[in-house]
Amino acid sequence: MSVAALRDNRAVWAFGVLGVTWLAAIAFANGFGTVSSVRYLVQTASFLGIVAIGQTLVVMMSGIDLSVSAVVALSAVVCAQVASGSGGAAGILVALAASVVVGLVNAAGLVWLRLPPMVMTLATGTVIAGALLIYTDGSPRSARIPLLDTLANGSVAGIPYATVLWLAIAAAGVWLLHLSRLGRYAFALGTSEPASRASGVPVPVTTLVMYAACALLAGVAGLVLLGFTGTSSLTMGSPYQLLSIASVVLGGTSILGGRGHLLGTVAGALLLTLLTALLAAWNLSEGLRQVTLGLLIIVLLLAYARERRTA
Amino acid sequence: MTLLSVENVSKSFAGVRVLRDVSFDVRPGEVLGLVGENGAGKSTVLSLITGLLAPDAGTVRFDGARVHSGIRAWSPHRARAAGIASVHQELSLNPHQSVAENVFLGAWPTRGGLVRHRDLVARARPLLSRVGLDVDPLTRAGRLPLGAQQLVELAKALTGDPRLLILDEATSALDDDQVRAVFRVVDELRAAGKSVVIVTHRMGELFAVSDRMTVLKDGEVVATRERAATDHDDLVKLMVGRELSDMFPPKSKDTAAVPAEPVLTVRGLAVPGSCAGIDLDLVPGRVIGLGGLQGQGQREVLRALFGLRRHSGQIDMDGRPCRLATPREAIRRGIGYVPEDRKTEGLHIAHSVRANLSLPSLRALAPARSLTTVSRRQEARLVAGLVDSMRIKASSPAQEVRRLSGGNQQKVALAKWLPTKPRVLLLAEPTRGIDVGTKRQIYHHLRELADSGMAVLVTSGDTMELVGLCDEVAVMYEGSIVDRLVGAELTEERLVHASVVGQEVTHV
Amino acid sequence: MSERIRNHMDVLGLCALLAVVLVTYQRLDPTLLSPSTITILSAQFLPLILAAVAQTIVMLTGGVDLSLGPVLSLGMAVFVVTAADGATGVLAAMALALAVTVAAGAANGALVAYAGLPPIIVTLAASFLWTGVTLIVLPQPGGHVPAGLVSAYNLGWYGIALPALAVVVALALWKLVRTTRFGLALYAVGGNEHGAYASGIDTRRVKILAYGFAGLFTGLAGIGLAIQTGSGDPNIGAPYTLNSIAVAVLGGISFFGGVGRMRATLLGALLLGLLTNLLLFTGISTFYQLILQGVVLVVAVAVKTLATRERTA
Amino acid sequence: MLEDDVAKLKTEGKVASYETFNANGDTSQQIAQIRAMMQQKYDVILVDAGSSTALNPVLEQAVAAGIVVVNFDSLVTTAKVVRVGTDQVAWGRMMAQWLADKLGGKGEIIAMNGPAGVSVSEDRWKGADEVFKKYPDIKIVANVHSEYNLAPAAQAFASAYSAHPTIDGVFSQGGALSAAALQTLVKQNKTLVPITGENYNGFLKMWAEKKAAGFSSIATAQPNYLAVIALEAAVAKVGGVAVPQDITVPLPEITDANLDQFVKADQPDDSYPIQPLPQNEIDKLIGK
Repeated sequence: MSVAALRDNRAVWAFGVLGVTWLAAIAFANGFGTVSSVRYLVQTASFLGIVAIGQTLVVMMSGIDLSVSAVVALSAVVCAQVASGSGGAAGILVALAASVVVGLVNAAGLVWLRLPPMVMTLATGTVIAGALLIYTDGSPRSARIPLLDTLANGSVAGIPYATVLWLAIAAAGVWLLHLSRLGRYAFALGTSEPASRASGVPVPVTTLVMYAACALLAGVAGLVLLGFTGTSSLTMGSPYQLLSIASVVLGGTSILGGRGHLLGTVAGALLLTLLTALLAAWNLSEGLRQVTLGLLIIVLLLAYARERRTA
Repeated sequence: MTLLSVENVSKSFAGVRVLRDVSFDVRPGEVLGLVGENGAGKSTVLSLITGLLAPDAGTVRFDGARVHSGIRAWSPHRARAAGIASVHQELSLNPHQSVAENVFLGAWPTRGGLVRHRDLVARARPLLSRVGLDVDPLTRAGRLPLGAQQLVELAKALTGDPRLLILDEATSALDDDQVRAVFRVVDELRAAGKSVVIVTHRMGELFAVSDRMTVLKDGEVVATRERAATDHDDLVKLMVGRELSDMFPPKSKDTAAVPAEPVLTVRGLAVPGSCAGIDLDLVPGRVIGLGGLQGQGQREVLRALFGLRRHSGQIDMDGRPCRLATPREAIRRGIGYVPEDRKTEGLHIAHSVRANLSLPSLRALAPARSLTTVSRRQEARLVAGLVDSMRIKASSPAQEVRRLSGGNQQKVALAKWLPTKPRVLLLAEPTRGIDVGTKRQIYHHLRELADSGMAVLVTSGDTMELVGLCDEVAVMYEGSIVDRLVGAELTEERLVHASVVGQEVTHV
Repeated sequence: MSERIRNHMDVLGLCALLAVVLVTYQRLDPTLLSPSTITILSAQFLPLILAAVAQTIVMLTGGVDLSLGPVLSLGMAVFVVTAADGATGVLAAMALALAVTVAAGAANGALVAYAGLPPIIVTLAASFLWTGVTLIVLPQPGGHVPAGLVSAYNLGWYGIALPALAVVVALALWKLVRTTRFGLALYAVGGNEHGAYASGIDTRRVKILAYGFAGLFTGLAGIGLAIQTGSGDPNIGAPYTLNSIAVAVLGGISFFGGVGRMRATLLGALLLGLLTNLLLFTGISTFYQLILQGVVLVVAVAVKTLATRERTA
Repeated sequence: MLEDDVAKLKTEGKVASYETFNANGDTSQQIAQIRAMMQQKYDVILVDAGSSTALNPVLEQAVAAGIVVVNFDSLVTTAKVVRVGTDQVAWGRMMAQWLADKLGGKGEIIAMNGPAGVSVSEDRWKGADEVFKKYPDIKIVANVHSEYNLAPAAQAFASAYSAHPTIDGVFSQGGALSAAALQTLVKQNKTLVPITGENYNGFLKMWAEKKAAGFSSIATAQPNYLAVIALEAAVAKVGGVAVPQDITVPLPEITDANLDQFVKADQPDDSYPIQPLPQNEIDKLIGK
């Protein structure tokens, strides 16, 4: 890749900023150089990272999924509920199936009802939140599922399983989005829908697969979170709604679709987790912390995520 | 005495010089034609004048004053205030606002700080009739046909009573009648001592209206000629640097002989609100044209055949009935489509040449047995072959299509279908806004494709093009085919005559 | 003039729906049209209506404001922190709060206009920023709103429903803005930004102004909420971000900009608000409310899209 | 617990019907619901407030309309309603005092607070801050805010902890936060410093398990019988008893010594086990 191409590649930028921030954290803040701190950071980043990979898939085709927070909760709550009656394996399967169904419903709304993605996913998110209230009568259960427990808390050769899972998912995502035919279709759709239709891109299939994959990954994140904490709650997904979108954008993917690289999102999720950790380490008031985070995100976006003027 | 003078202007984009030392001037009461191939720098020069861009070096003077100096940058806003109005090929209308609102876009007349709709309508009417447009000023602009929208643009340009009017490919979407209306306005302006700069690819129009012509080539002015001192051939020679004798390729040899079996037969095709009762036989080896005035349903016929419009009627392929409900079905049956709107429908302009060329053929490049993984090697080979055979000028296959000139974009839009081995090729306005040299290349490509056994269907508003290129032209009027011209009958005169049949106005 | 009928179709549809809801409501709560109920309901709906007005303005430019909730909280916080007893005190606090929210909106607008960042991510990042600022201004629920104002607002003032009056005044203000050149330019920029620029409209100024106006209406919503609740709460604004989008979309405002009418937004807000209240009367578990909200949104938008879409294959 | 009590009171004929409304975290929604209740002429409204201030006007109107309004758990600031709750400032004071004593008035601690801008967390912190001010040698190295929810709390704590791995103790405002802190220390195999807690069963279980390893804690509770007291108070008030406006329920104290009475190994993590309050205590509190 030429130097100019590298300069133009915003995913590379994301990794660069991540590296610089990390070095700065090690140099100027306490404790960021230790192995355990790194391990913990990548582990906590995994939850966000998994959701964000799903989000990347839909953002790349110029969509957006505002139902991920609800799906995270849905998956954890359903798994805990089902597991208490029929065992962990059943819980996991039912939870993942439910997540995929949500993704398919989202896609169906986009393809056949022609709803804007924001409206459709916002609506399904709202409906899920309501359905969960009814399903759990307001008080979701906790569950200890050994498989999830190990997945969330265990590690192999010092690397947390959650991180391994995240990276494996990222690899699968890179294949799906950047190497496979479907990924090409997604990019094409993200750049221009009319041109894609007129070029024979299978719009329904692409949309269905990408949204289902996004919801599935949100569901996986919900399960890992369930394993991590042993409890489910109705609001456990809410932090991931906007942060997953922020990760995608900080990873250099254009929110307008059709431009970026999935690996950038991995850097984006790490960067956000690192920034949050850095701010937590500084003894600031919560207000100042939020202000700093907001300003930092804006500055980073200004640095490398600006859209080219079409004029 | 000059109204506008461009002096030694240079401009580069991303290190590429697009204008070098360009100088010309426009006098009051004069119509200046600005000609050159696509990519010669015409649009860039105009953008410097209208304030969309600033030059790297050189000066633009309007009415004696330097425009790109002083504290406030030159902008469309200031240009308009100074009396420069422009109409571009790309519309600047807001499709959701009314015609009246659009006519005064950005300069709405107010009373007491408020905009009254009654005022807008009352003041829009005379302007609309001046450009020969008879529409309700309260209609949403987006609902008008393309040509009418272009005229609304012209009406809009006239609102500020401009001293300099710039027409940049402003007639490319217009039919002859509408073009005449535009020229009437140009004549009025000239008579009133105002000036006009016109850019068009239609040579006839250029000679009909310009007083002088400035020729640009590769970002430099090669000549400025009085109209009387030049002719068509001279100009073309200046533009392309060589003579262009064989603009159109020879037609298929066996027009008189018994034609081969049609690959696609269309009987009674109808698109609600656009056309009805269309019969067509698309035969391998033949180029068939759909002629007529703008907006007589030609576009919809093509879109229906490609599965982009819901339609009724009998369509047979190889003698068997087939359904063309979606573009995917059409493509699977071997139909390719190059739409007139290449920037939104024909191409992914923000994507690379490579991605655009391989998109319709991904099924072959990423078969199910490789887990649908796209083979980069095969893709590169395919793209290299197409770039080579179509002579697409791109810095690399990774270059974004929007950075290519219009002609090369059109070549990409056409080339992407070739690997799918289409048996029928549908093209709408295949050379709109494209320079002479590339036009010629495209004509020759189309003929080669036909000779290799493809059936080609072309719509065009350019009568010369239809006559020169097609073996047969079906002329449409108000949604029906009113005449078919083959062989010796296929002349510009016959074609124009057939196009206006049923109209009160006779062609002059 | 089928053109004009078509333009008003969605407003008529919303009106019809609203009429149905109102009649049902009237049967369940016969006091619906009494001054006190109108006061109470309008106090309840005012923040959502004004937030939706603000969201509509941003959406008309082709943007979306994800920082609306935090800015609403910010306006509320500044108002309750500075409000003193007496008319001058209250008016000064209002002016200050509105100045702050207008500035916040204009800052969002400036980033959108000058930085080349899509509105959705500008306002996403800004939502963290304004949440933080709110927490600095008002670290925990509290603050002060003169008691007389609270009761006049919530119980009626000489029989006048102040919140309803405020909504009418706000909408009249919008109507006025809408008929200025800026108002038309707003629609023009939303409908075809490049075209508007090439026609000599200062699109950046229009955007900054639009976001500033959105800030104004968001601030008014925050002040209304402060007076309704008699205090400030730094977290109370959050639900308004997505709710305002839902209402605007229900009213037929397009995400692509340039399309939609404020009166439709108003109808959307009333419809959604009344429907939720209606559920409280019917005795259906409030858990179903969220489901209803989601379904109404999908159905309303789907009907509109399917009815107006070009007949493609 | 509340449902049981409702059932009991129904059989006694003191309650005719009972409805639950859930505002799902939307305060404006809660206001609308209370309005609807007023319109439907309920006799008693029990409310767990979504905001400490925002509900004041509507609740005052409900009282003015003759409805008995009892607020429990998360309290509002208006004095016009009967409020049944615990003293949150005292909570913070109690926890902080125990930690200060435990550390001998000296050491570095991390403070884990609930979400910013919410009265409960601000009040608890106020109490704690009062105490810590008295011990200049206790240094709060990080002051973290998070939801009362395990996952975000664990992330927040881990971030702060990786920056300050040498801490001597943790002041925590809530059970999930304490559990998150303890979990992190256990997972990373670190010294189990004292952590203040709450009667969140997940935390109690872990505490019981690690007690042998030298972990020490204190916990209190926002007892779930607050709702029962609120109901009884309301019924009593309707029945003409002079119920006090402010019913402050004493904070229970769970220590290393009496932990076994509280922890419920067979119950899920997210239960809040508590010893029920005897009826005579309740009667005393509500002024019978």
